[in-house]
Amino acid sequence: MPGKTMNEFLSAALIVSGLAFFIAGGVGLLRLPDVYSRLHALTKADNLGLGLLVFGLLLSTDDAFVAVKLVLIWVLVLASSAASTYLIAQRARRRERGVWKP
Amino acid sequence: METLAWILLDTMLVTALLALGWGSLASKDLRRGVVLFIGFGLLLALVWVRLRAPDIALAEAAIGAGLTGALMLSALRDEPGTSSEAAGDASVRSTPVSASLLLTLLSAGLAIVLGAAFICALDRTDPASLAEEVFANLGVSGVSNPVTGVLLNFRAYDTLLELAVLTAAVLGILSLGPARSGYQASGPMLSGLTGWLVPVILVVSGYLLWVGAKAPGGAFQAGALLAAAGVLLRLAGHPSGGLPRELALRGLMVVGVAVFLIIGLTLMLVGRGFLDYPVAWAGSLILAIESAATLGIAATLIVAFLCGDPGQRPENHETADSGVPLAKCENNRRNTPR
Amino acid sequence: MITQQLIFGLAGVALFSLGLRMAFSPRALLRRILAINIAGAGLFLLLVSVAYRGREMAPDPVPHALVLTGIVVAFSATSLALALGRRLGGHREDD
Amino acid sequence: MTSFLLLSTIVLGVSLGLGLVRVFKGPSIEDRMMSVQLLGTSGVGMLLLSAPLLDISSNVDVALVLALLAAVSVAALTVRERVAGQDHE
Repeated sequence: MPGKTMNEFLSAALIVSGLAFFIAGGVGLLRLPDVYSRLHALTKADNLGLGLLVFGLLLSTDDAFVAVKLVLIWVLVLASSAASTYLIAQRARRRERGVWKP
Repeated sequence: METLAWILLDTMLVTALLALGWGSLASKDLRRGVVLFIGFGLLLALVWVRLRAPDIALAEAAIGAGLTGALMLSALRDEPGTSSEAAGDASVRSTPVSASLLLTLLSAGLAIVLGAAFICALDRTDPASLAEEVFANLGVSGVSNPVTGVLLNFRAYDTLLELAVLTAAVLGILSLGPARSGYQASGPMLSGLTGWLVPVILVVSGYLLWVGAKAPGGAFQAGALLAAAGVLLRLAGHPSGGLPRELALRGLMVVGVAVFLIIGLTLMLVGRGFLDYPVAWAGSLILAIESAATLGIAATLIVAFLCGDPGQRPENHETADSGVPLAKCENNRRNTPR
Repeated sequence: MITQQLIFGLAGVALFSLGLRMAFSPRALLRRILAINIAGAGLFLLLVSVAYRGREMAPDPVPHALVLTGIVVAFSATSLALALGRRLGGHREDD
Repeated sequence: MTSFLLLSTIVLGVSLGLGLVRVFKGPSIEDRMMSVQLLGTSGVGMLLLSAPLLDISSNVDVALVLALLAAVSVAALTVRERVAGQDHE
């Protein structure tokens, strides 16, 4: 079945690109100089990394209910990440955390 | 090759777990300790999944991510001397070197005993273990998830007592006085998120309760998740985390134990043993007990998070009733004791 | 005996003794409560490792049921301890 | 397929490890908290991969619970205590 292998290949490609964003997010969190830029790195893993991973897994799942749960997980993480990065940035501003100057 | 990869993954998990556990206890700054502890709970949920214990992982995810972290962070505000960023264990007294050495030796000795017992337990390959009994009798338990079968049928008596312990602990908390003072109404971001997250949590909690009969889930997981919804409401500014007041709250707290007992005693009245379900009824009776237990567990866990009675604090915040404990906390922060 | 059981079980023993040692050290109350929780987590890890029977086989459900209720009870005990501590902190001012 | 999933899980573990270093380094509490967020998201990813890897479909439910409660700790850190006489209700 060529369709099946195509599907598997696409699924693997999506998962691998998702992983790349996870690693990028992790490295960014470690290397970037201040709180605000690190927050920016974090969202790459939350939004794109997990999103690509979810879509990769969607292609290889047969169960419609599991597929709905996968998408729901991504939407939840998106919303939580948006809210919590906002809250963290707000708190950092309130405490006057330093901004990196080149 | 694959075996090596598994061992690599397991070693990574264990290393991260031990590092977080050590870090949360060893760090000077108490805040740092609490945040590391939240990470520890997260890692623990991953470890449970790795050890094929999704039932436990669900409970750990709900309690570790939703309840313990929030509880510790709000308790942090009570600790003296933590209002500044770098504060740590302000009230540390020094112990004599000999006592601390003795304690270390004692803990190490206990660890060796425990480790030896563990190795012995692994070496014993008993064919007639409890696990085989559970799997052999699962057909007549009314559920197909073995953990739910153990909790609500084979060892239902234990679970009843566990719920009673839970209720007793929270009765203790209730009797200690009014709840914490609560939080300011949150900004648009958090209240917006809470507004649509709480209904989704309710649905997922109901799903976990329902699915517990045949897959990982059940009253403890559903109740803990439901309680997390209450915590979220509380953080967003709701004064009692969605709980009712007075009599309704008391009723909600004991409903799990009550329904459990009523079903158990009714079965005795009709001539069976205590909690000895008829096979045809077992599934429905277990679902009834679990539904009541979910509500009871959620209510008790929310009261545990509130750290006191939400009803005792009047709506009017200017009365002395709510003002006094807060003022005491403030005093505490200023003069470092001892 | 399975390697995984050994890895996770001994980690459980390590966490238990670490938590126990720290729980007895004279530090802030919250820290000692953290320590007890970590010791408890170590014991849970030990129990679940004993229950583990390989990647392909269903594990023993009895320790799982034990640990499951243990987690919920540990949380309520933790919050009772914190509530007592909060009360104690309030009373320290009185004497 | 199994070895691919296993390898991907290990890569996510590396991402989790990177986050872990920042949790320890800090320096501010905000840094630590956001790194715990990364631990959570990597953990959710690992759980999703573990469902086909260990062949336990309910691992997705564990990920769902973690995703639902991802914001609770951050909220608990950032909310401000209500002070008597300074109410917005």
